[in-house]
Amino acid sequence: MKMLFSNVLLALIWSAMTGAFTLPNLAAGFVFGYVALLILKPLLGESAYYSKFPRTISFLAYFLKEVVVSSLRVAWDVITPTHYNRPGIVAIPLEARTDLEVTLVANLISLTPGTLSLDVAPDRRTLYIHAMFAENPDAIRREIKEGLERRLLELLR
Amino acid sequence: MMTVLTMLALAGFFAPRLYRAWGARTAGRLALAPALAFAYFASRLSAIRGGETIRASFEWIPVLGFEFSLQMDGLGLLFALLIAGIGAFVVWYAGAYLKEDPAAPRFIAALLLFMTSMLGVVLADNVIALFVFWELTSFTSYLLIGHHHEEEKSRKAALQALLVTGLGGLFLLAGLLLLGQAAGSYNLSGILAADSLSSHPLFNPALALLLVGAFTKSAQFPFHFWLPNAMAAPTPASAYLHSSTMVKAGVYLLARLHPACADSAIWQAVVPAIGAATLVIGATMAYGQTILKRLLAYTTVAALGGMTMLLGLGQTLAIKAAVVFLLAHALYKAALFLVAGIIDHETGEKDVLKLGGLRRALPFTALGAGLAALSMMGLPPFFGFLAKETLYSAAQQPTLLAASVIGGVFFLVVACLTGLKPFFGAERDTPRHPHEAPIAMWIGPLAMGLLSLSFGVFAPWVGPTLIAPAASAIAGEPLTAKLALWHGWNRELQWSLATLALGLVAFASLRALRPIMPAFARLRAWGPERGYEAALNGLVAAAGAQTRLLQNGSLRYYLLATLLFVLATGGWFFWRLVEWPAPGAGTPVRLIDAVILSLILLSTVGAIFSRSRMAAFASLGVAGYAIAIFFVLYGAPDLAMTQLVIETLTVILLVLAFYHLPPLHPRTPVRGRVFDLVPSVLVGSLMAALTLAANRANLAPSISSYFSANSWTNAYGKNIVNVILVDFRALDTLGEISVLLIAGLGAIALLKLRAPGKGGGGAP
Amino acid sequence: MSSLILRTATRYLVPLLLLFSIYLLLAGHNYPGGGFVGGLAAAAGLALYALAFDVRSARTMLRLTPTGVSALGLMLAALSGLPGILRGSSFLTGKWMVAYLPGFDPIKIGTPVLFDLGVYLVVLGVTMSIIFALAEEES
Amino acid sequence: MNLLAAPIVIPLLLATLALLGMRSHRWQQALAVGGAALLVLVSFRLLFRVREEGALALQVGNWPAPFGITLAADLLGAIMVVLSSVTGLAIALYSVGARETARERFGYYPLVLLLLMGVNGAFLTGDVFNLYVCFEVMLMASFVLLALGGEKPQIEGGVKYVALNFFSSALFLAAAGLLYGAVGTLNMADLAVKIPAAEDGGLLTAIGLLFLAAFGIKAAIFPLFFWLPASYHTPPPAVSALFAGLLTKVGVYALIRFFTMLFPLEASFTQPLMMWLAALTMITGVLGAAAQHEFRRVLSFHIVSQIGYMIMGLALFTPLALAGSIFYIMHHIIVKTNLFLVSGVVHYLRGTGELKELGGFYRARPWLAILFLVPAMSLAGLPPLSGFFAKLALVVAGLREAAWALVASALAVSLLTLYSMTKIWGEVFWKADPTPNAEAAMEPARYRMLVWPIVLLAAVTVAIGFSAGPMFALAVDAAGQLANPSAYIRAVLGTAP
Amino acid sequence: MKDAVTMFLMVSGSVFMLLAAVGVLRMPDLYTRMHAATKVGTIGVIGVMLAVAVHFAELGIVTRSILIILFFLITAPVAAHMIGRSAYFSRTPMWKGTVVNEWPTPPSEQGQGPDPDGEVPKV
Amino acid sequence: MNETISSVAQAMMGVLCVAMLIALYRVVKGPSLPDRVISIDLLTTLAVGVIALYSIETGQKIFLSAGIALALLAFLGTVALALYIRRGGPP
Amino acid sequence: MELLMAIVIGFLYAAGVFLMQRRNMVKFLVGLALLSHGANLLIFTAGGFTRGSPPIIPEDADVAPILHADPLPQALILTAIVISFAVLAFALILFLRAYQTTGTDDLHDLRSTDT
Ligand code: NA
Ligand code: NA
Repeated sequence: MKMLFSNVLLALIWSAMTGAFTLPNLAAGFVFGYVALLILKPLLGESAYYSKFPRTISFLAYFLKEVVVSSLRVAWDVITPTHYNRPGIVAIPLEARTDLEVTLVANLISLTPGTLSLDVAPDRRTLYIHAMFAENPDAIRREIKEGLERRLLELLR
Repeated sequence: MMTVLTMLALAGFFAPRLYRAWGARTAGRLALAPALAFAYFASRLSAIRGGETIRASFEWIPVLGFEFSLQMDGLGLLFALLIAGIGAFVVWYAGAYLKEDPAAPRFIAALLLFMTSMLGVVLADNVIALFVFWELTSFTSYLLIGHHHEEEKSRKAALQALLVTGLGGLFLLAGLLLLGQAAGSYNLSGILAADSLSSHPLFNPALALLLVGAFTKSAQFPFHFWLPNAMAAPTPASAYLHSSTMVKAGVYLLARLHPACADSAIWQAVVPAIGAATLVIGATMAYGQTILKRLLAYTTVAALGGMTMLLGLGQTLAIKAAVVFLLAHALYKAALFLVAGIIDHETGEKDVLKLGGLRRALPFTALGAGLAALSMMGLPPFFGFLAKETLYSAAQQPTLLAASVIGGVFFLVVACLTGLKPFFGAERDTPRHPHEAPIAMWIGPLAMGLLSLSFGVFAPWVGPTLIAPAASAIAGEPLTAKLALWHGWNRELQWSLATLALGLVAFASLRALRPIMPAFARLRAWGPERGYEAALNGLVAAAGAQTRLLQNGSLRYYLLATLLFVLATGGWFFWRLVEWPAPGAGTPVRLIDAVILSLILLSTVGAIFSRSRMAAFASLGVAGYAIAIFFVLYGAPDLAMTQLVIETLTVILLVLAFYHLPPLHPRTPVRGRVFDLVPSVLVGSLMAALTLAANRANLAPSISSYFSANSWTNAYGKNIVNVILVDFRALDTLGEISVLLIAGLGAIALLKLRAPGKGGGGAP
Repeated sequence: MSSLILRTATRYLVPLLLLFSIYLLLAGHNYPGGGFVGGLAAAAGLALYALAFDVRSARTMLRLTPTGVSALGLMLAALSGLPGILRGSSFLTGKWMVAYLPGFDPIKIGTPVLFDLGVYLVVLGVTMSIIFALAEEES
Repeated sequence: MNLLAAPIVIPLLLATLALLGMRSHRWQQALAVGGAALLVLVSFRLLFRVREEGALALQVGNWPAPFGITLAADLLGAIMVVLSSVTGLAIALYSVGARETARERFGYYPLVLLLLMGVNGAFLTGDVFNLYVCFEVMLMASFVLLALGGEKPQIEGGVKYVALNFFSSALFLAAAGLLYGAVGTLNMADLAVKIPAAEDGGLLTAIGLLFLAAFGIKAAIFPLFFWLPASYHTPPPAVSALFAGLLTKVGVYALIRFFTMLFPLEASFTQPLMMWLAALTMITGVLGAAAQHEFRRVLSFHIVSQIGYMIMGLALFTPLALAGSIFYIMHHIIVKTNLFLVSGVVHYLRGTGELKELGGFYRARPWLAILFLVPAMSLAGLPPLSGFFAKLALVVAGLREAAWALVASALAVSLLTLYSMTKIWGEVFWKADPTPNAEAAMEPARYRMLVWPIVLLAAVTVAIGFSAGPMFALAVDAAGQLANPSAYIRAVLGTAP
Repeated sequence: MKDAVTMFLMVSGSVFMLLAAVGVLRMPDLYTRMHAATKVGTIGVIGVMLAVAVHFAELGIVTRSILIILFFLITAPVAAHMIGRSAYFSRTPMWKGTVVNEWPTPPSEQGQGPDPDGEVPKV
Repeated sequence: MNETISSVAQAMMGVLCVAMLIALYRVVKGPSLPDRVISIDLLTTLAVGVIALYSIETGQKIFLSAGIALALLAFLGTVALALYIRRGGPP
Repeated sequence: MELLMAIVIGFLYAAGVFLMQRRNMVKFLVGLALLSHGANLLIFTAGGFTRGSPPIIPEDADVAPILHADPLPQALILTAIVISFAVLAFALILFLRAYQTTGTDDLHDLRSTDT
């Protein structure tokens, strides 16, 4: 957290130095600041921040791709006259434990293709999702556990 | 004069308090107040006799042209003397009569106040002042008649007297005001002096109204029924009301207006006829009565009829007769009533047929009663004789004479019955063993009996001193009045003898006629009293029906009435008079506008037709959101945001509340709904049309440019709407947040404060 | 029984809503917004909190009683009209102070801003009192 | 001129103070009574100043007249504020005696103060939309006061009260909006200048008729009065009294203000319409009362009936008639409030207002009986009490205008009023008590606390009657200012019209 | 270039939103409709808001656009979850083509059957 | 070029309008309460889109505040309705 | 546009009034809300239309551009919206209490205080 704060501060200083608090300038300041922190790594010691930053970027990219793809698939199903979907409700065992983890997993599942979180079981161990293509529930489970949940938990823990 | 009135009023107001200090002797001491008043009035006799009038006045409602003015002339003085003089005896009498009654202080108070108002009536010059006192006599007599208020009969009688005289009072008010308007003065002296008053278009209506007022008060046919019922009052009150006051107010009014009105055709046609009718009806009604006070009451009706008749005739002789009759009647009637009270008080018996031989037990009472009765019988040398003689001489027409003679006969019978029969003959057993009443009680009858005698004897003095000034005032020109017991063997004397003979025969044959008495009683049941009852009951029934119809409890109907009102006024007017604006170009419609507006329309339709409340509600929410978008499109972001937030909060509120509400059921039948649709659509159309018209009217440049010019430069804000809210029109906002706060309090109170028995509420 | 996901999301959303409401209040004099919308937005935040958790915790968040908040607000709004009187002008006349902070535009603080804050508090308090009372209602 | 804001700001601030100290009864009572007393002082001061200096105006926020909101007081406004303050004081005192503890905990006193704020605001504002807001303050406070307690009749009455008055507000709002759309201003003085100058082909009259409906509902004229008899007898006596005295009169005030200054009555349509409304209001109201057998229900219907008299003065539309209306309002507010207070004492003693079940009060409590008689007979127009002069002025005005039917209705209705009052008198006071010993124990101190305000108002009634001359002169001046509002306009706009 | 991006984002965002609406119209049951509304609707908003950001290219606007996008990313799935579970518990019927249901029958905490009219019977 | 953008924005608003009408149809038709709720939710999303496009069309960025408000508040309404469905009666 | 708005306003009024005449409390409340909407739009329309130009003074100016929406009706409507909200909320709770105390949501049955 301290590192993130330093990075933001550096971005602000950059903007002040260049005299323009515009978005591109701030973004540039942030990147330059990260580079500066990276350079200072030996001085500041090891921190999860160094790895989290690129991981966050890659996760966001992955996620955005998933959202777009999912939207396109649903959209396709919407415009084509026949329903291709074979919907069903699938139970997913949860690795996520904290409130934030569970919530994020559930929400991201909702935003990704073909799946929609309906509820978390009271014991928090199972997530019930509605899937558009549920002929093979196990495949869905695997896909989520290997893909989204793993990536997210890596990022959070 | 003002002082006298004030003194009496104060005596009345403080009577209850004085009673607490003085106890039973209070009434006797308070009787000094009217006695003093009497003395004052008596001291003015010679001045008035000399043709003076005494005036007193002060400004009252100058903007309306009213002054509070009193004026005393011969007529007023005569009445004032009677009111104060008899009043003094009555107050004293009442103290003794009501010795056991814990409510006596109130009675005495009411009596004194009544006396004050009655004096006010006869002394007032200003018509409003007259009316004020007039109404006060009605009200105070209401209290007097209803003295035994725990008996329903008393309450009914009091109410009847109040309503009938109150009704008359309203006619009187209208009449007096119209008369004042016609004469250009609200003072009686001004009215009587006005030129060509009787040719004013308002004169006849005014006179008609005034006559109704006078007739109700003086118990003239067909309003006479309240008077006998007013017997429910304690005897002193009856004696007073019937002899010299209250009922005489109507007679006074006729006398007072006589100079201005007696020439009119209405007066000449109506007044004598009504008077004669009342005389006959009163007299016949008396026949068949055996209760002392009732007998006297009906003869009062008759006597009032006689006086009215005389005033209606308009000749000098009749006027004098009226005055003489008035004086005589006041004296003997007061005496006889008081005697009736003593008899009732001492024996517990009211029926004359069951009374007899009381002269030994009640010697002074018997003497007073006898004198008064002889005067009432019209025997010389009593004053009553003079009254009857002048009456006969005034009644030149055969019908009037017949009426007078019939009256005289019955007076004679009643006088025998009430003044003589109880005291003579064999002693009878009565509920109580009689003893002579205290002096406070018998002194009044005795004094008035003696006065009846001495006025007859001293008629030559009475004529110019009391009769002539009063008669002059009535006639509106100076009159002389020579009164003497002996006029020679003339027509009047012959009729008097005939009356005496007929009366004695009638009295003797009373027993024989008893079987037909019930028929008379049945006749009474068909009189105007029945009309009164029917009117009152009908009114209450009609009121109930009307109220059930109008105030029927249905909110739907109330709203419908409101809508119809809007349509019938604004709608009708708009339809009739407003030019329909030509469809102008206006702001062009874009697709987005059309879609948003149709969103509003469709969701409204959804709200109407949805059968589940959540659907209705969802539609409502959509309409709200669509309106918010509309606000965005037309440059009102603040409005849009507020609308959005409010809409959302409304959703939450409704959701929270709907946990507790049952599902929808259509209740109004389809026909009813279609029926409701018509006014709804009309109101909608009206509002639409008005909106268009107002939008296109632009009658004056709007004030809004001021806000954009000053918002930043003087109020330091760029969001003009917000600056209006917090600065230009901050007072609106202050009120508005007060409304909000109150609504919040209301919500808490409604939900947390429970009616007792349903679990108490906690603190908010 | 409320939802875990909703509760978690609420924890992050409510601060956002409150922040937004303060923005609306402060920016209201120059941009769309103002005490009404601001107060309503704050109320919406607390309402969300009450829905996701329970009324008791939402009440705790508010600290004062809703009635107290609204009374305070109304008083503030009314009092903001008094400086005008004290300075010999009319009731509710705006009185402004300008604060100069180096590096910033001059900041103007005036009684209308206090007035708007009063509005904010009234709206917040009232909306909360209604919603809380309804939510606590048992049938 | 900030004196003009005082009748609005004082109750507002005190209400907030009371709300912040909601837990202490004493604190709230002290604020309410003290505040009401302060209002009495302020309002009399206002009246005297208006009497001396003519119409006064305050430009709220110091923004010049048609742009900001102007508070303005001519004699009518000042008189109304005095009346509301006096009523408020009586109610505050009475409420202390009434000891409705549960209600006090839920903001009773602040609500009363806020109600007074709304009422005073309505009397003083010179702005149409601000009048709407003031009406809402008053109505909302009255909604809550009515329903406060949650008893079944209150809730049922409240539903109708709220529903119909809301509709009235919606009409008012629409009319105000239309007026702004057409004339471009909301300031009454500005409107009074611009409306006569506008050639609109009747649009403004149509808008005026919307105002008539809106205010007519609030004033409870025929056929818009239904909410009143359905609700006024349900709340606690003090609240009933406050409503009975003040609320409908605000509607009447608005009618008078609008239909003299903004939309002067026209002989072609609005004046005859108003006459019909006056007569029908009087008659239906009094007949309604004749059909009732409950103390407060009788009184409630009589409010409607007497509103008819006030409208009669407006409908006749002469200075004298307007003065009559104003005088009638002065008299009626005091008297009607007082009658409800008396009914409240009876209610507190016996727990019922059914005439059938009451009786014996004349014997048991003669002073209370006299305190009833004064306002009751004043209401019935018995001279020389205030009601007589009120009736008299209207009758004189009506006769001068040759409005025979209207005068006849007025007189007939006064007889029926007498009937109703004597009905109550006979049943409650004269009749023997049908259920002796049913009287609830009441400490003498509390009884006195309840009776003192009644004495105060009865004294005012008598005083109005005895000083009818100067009082009526005041009313005439007030009416004169309405008939010729140039002084008002000058005070508000700063220029001669 | 900037304008072209703006237009592209506007058009694609709007088309996505339209598709979301069509989805809500055409999909066979509530749960499948939710897929359309949640995902497609959100992507549509993101597109349009990015268009705004690009078009105005001011710090304040860009941050606000991002804020709105962020709100949608947080709220849309939560809302879907809330509706979905409520619908399931109130036994909103599923499409007959549903192939699998691994969620145990909803606990009968309310004891209510599905309610096609949307009106919940009073308890 | 700005005019082109304006007209494109306007055209896209037309598209969103069509979408709104479709969503409204679902609101009215139901059949289930949750169906209505998601349709309303979608309507608000569309409304945010309309506001955004409108601010592009007119160049008035200040409308965006209304968009933020809508985005935040629509969620609240949806949650309330969902809880209502869930509880279905007195809690 | 004005004509179209007039139709919408008339429609809202008609619907509001029609629903207020229903016997069901909920319908009544919906009618109340529609009536408020109608009144607000009426004020807006009476004040005239200006598209896309809110009454906000641009950052670099001291006065608003010549053509801008009339701010006064907006302020009035804002006040009216908030007041109607307060009334609606109160009415809702009142009706709720009425239902709880009388056991009916039929406005037609709440007539015990009239006659
Ligand atoms: Na405002
Ligand atoms: Na100001």
